[in-house]
Amino acid sequence: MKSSLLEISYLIGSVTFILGLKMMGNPKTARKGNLIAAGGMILAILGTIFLFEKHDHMGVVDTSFVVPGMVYGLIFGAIGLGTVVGWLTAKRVQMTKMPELVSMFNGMGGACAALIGLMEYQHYLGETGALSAIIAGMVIGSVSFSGSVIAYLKLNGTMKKPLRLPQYNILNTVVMISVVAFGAWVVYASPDNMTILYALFFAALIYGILFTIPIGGADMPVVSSLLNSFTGLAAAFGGFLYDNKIMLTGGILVGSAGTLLTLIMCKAMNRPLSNAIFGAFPGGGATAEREIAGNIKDINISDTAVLMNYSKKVVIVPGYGLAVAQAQHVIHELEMILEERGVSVKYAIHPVAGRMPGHMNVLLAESNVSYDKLVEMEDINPEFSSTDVVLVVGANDVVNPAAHNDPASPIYGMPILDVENAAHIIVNKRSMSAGYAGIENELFFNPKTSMLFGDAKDVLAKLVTELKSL
Amino acid sequence: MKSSLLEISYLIGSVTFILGLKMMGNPKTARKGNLIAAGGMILAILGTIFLFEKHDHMGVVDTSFVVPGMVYGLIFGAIGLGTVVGWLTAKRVQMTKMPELVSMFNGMGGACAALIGLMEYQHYLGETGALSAIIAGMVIGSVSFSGSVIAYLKLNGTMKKPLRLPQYNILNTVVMISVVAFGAWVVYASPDNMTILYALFFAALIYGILFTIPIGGADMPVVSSLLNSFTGLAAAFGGFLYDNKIMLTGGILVGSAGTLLTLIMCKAMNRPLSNAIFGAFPGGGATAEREIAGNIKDINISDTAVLMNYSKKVVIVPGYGLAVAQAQHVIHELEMILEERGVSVKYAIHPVAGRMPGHMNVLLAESNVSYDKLVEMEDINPEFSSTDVVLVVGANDVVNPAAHNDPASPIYGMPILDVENAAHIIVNKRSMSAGYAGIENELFFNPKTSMLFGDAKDVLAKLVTELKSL
Amino acid sequence: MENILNLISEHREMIYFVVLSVFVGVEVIGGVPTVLHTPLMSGANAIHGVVIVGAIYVMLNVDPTNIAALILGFLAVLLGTLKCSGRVCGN
Amino acid sequence: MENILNLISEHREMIYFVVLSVFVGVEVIGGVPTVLHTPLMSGANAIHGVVIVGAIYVMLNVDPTNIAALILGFLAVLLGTLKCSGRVCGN
Ligand SMILES: NC(=O)c1ccc[n+]([C@@H]2O[C@H](COP(=O)([O-])OP(=O)(O)OC[C@H]3O[C@@H](n4cnc5c(N)ncnc54)[C@H](OP(=O)(O)O)[C@@H]3O)[C@@H](O)[C@H]2O)c1
Ligand SMILES: NC(=O)c1ccc[n+]([C@@H]2O[C@H](COP(=O)([O-])OP(=O)(O)OC[C@H]3O[C@@H](n4cnc5c(N)ncnc54)[C@H](OP(=O)(O)O)[C@@H]3O)[C@@H](O)[C@H]2O)c1
Repeated sequence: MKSSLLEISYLIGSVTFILGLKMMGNPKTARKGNLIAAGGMILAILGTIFLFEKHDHMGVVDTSFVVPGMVYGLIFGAIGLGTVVGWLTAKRVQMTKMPELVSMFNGMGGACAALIGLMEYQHYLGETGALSAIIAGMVIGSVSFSGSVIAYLKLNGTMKKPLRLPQYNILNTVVMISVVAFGAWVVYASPDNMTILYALFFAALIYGILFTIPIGGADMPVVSSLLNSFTGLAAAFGGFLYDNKIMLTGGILVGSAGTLLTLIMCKAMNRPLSNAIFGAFPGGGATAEREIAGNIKDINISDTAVLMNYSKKVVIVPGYGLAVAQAQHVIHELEMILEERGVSVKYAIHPVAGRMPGHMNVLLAESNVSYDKLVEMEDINPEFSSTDVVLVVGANDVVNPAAHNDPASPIYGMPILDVENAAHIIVNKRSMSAGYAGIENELFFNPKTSMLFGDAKDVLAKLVTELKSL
Repeated sequence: MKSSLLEISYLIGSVTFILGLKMMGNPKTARKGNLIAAGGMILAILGTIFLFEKHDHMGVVDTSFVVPGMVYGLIFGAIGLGTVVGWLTAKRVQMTKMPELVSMFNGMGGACAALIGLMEYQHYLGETGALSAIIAGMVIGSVSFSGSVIAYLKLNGTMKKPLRLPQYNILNTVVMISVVAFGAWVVYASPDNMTILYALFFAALIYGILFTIPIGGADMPVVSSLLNSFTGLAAAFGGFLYDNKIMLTGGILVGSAGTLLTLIMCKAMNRPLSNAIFGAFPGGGATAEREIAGNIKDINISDTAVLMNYSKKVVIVPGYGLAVAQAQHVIHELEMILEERGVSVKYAIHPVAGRMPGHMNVLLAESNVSYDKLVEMEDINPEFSSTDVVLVVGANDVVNPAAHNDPASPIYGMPILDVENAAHIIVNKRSMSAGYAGIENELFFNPKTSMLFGDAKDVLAKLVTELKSL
Repeated sequence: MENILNLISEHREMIYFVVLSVFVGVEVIGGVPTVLHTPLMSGANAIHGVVIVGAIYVMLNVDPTNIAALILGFLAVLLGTLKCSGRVCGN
Repeated sequence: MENILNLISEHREMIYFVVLSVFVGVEVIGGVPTVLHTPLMSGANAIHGVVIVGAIYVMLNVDPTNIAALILGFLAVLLGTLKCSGRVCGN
């Protein structure tokens, strides 16, 4: 009876996961989808706690088994503590720190899977199939944990440069082989040797570090996404072990969707996954292909403020630099002030602005910019000719006219935002250095363009202050 | 061993079904997807024949059981005969008769499911669950069979008008209830009473007829698609009964995809499913809302031929009338002759031309018109101004300028093909009568328009002859 | 009530199977642009014919002395093949 | 060889289950426009936390005299909850 109810709650949970995931694919239903999936999750958790029945090896319910109150206490304590801490951390931490936080939380999931593996191992001695599932879950969980910690440090800024260890490839291969070797050894040869188990655990942790350490900051989203799907896989192995259907569906959904997503991201970045994981940037060493003749023109904060204040229509072009500077909140403030003054403000979203598909959408959605204000490239391009001021914030390649004009340019043929058609173009970046593609940008030399140098967040904050005083 | 191999062949078959279905969703991979699915099907059939093992009730292989050679002979005979007859029929029959043929073949699938039910019934006496599955499969199969026969007769033209039986609704309800009642009776009360089983079979056949008989020809595709997904369901019940995974996946795939498709079709036609099945046409009674002033101008075949022969660019607008007249082959002939003479020919495909989504695409693909020649509405509209001759064949609503000009018109706001921008417009239809929406068409009174009256197939055939003689 | 619950949990493998298959079917079709739906379904010939596997299975289990059953089975296999082959070739 | 075959057919329910789930996952994501992928995955919080169900299950089965196991289990549930709740609230 109880276990039938439990099965049904798992079934409902699995269905909510699929439906929720589906609804999250559409901005209109995303929030609802998330709630639905969370509801299914809570149902599954409550079901697991309250409908638990111990079965013996023949599947018969062991009625004499009573879960001691202390265990319930610990479970509720852990859930309560976890909820409060998780909630507080998420609320207290600056919104702008979300990426590293998400990565940290991912690591927690991995650690959880690894701990389950460590605990359960001894109960399944002798069952090779079950042991393999446990070991696989543990290894994947550990890799995902230590990898996420490194990802956290990198996104956090603590670990700045991609670290290129000497003999990295050899080291990497050695650790990878030892993980596999320890794993096989522990399962097939001496399952009762705990030393090897710990060695395996340790090797997996090292592998996670090695895996993540050489990856540059811009590729971090890909790695996060990959580690994420790893955690899913670890959960799926757990589901296999306990014949727990919701862990299976949830884990596989996250695992397969995450893997697909990782591949899509890599494709959007135009580099194979192996390259993102092992290699440096393709465009890193590229230099300007041709000298651009012309002068650049500076503009200061107060002139910019005046110009924008008296325009009718302003279009903001956000780019990678906006994300780096975490300026999404202050740009929203700027937008609101301008709107108050009767200026129409829109954001022009280039499909590959930033470093991952939808980067700008996520970023601006984070700071509650309304979804209607985000206009996609094809729709905004005809509007530039009627625009008074275009404010380019930390974008470079996506507004580079070389894509239209210079057949020799590496970005030739890429569709760009035609900001040149606007009356005034103001470009904010820190210096004249190149963007992702490593090429110069003729736009900056356009007579209509004024450069507003400085870190995006600083500059925009000053701009807001200036505007308020007008 | 054998049954493991069989399971694996079913697994592979199921995966090919999913992949195949997926690939069929893209015109480029459709043919390959079909081949892949067919490959999986053949594998599953061969596996079933050659890897068969009889299991007793405990699941142990009954090694003493040998399938008599005669049975193998009958199976191979049936498969051989079926393949040859199916192939010959499909080849010999005019391509233009494909819809009715497909519907006939659907009926065969239903009949097959019904026969399986009749045969298996006695072997499962006493097992209520299995009996329910058998009965469900049998009933659905029978409905699908008799319904498909009626659909065949309608598509065929033998049964012309939608038949409105007196007291149809009462009759329908009575038969529906008796199907359910007989079904419940036979399963729960007296499973060994064969008379009731036959009565049930009979009632299901009648229900299939009643279900299909009042439906108009234009709605037939919806019904075909629905009956199709019924056959899928019947197969899935079989899969349930024999724990046969490939029947389950295949059946459910066809059933769920088909049901979704049916609903989408109904939505595209702007009528609820119940309406398509029970009701008459919404637009049937509508009459012209306003008088159109002006004269119409006739043109004859030879003038049309000359005009087209000496043009540079001809756009053909196919519509429902082309489908009715089954003129898709001769229009392709026309296109090829014109192309030979150096005239560029394209087809303008309106999204709702015809009576179901993609109607024109299927139709023209059937006669091997190349896929690049089919241009969608948004892409062709800007081209009309550079077009010498537009040939409208049996299309009406989709070229009606009232959609742009007349806010009172029922089709106001619908995007249309802007054929008016072309230099000459030639419209082929049989008379001045209205199209699906039941409204007059101002285009026919346009000074640039010439009417070429007659059945599309006849007229086009004459046009081809004329052109050849030029 | 308890009966139904037990029924569900007994057949849970089957239920998951059905639910997942339905999702796959719906998702595969749902992703396809509307205009291609008709070609898609009229192209899904092979899959539509899957009932023939059942017909063959029944035939292999048939009692060879039962002429009526043999005839019905023969017909079932024949009709199933007709459906399959007619559609595959015809398309 | 025969071993592998038997393994496959023994676990066939599971294999179908995995195959179908993978298709569902891929199809659901595949149908979503590229620009929404990142929001989608960063939104799939709840699902990512499903490992917590496993942690609770282990905890319920734990031997209450084994302090080490109790602590590990507590940590596992805590971390799992952290992952879940941090992401759901944070988003
Ligand atoms: N979205 C995707 O899917 C994706 C994936 C992979 C690669 N990409 C590539 O990434 C590029 C995206 O173009 P994009 O225009 O967004 O970026 P971009 O071309 O990389 O340019 C970013 C600019 O931002 C400036 N910047 C950096 N930090 C800043 C700060 N704190 N404040 C102000 N400015 C700052 C940099 O100039 P300074 O150093 O002078 O400040 C740099 O020129 C394209 O080449 C695209 O192909 C996109
Ligand atoms: N595609 C879809 O998804 C879908 C679904 C449901 C409804 N619809 C509706 O169907 C309509 C489609 O427009 P349409 O322009 O394709 O068709 P239409 O407006 O129905 O016009 C078809 C025309 O073909 C002519 N015709 C009939 N038989 C003919 C023959 N043998 N030879 C030559 N001409 C013949 C008819 O005129 P004569 O009788 O004078 O010959 C009729 O005016 C729209 O109203 C649309 O909303 C479409």
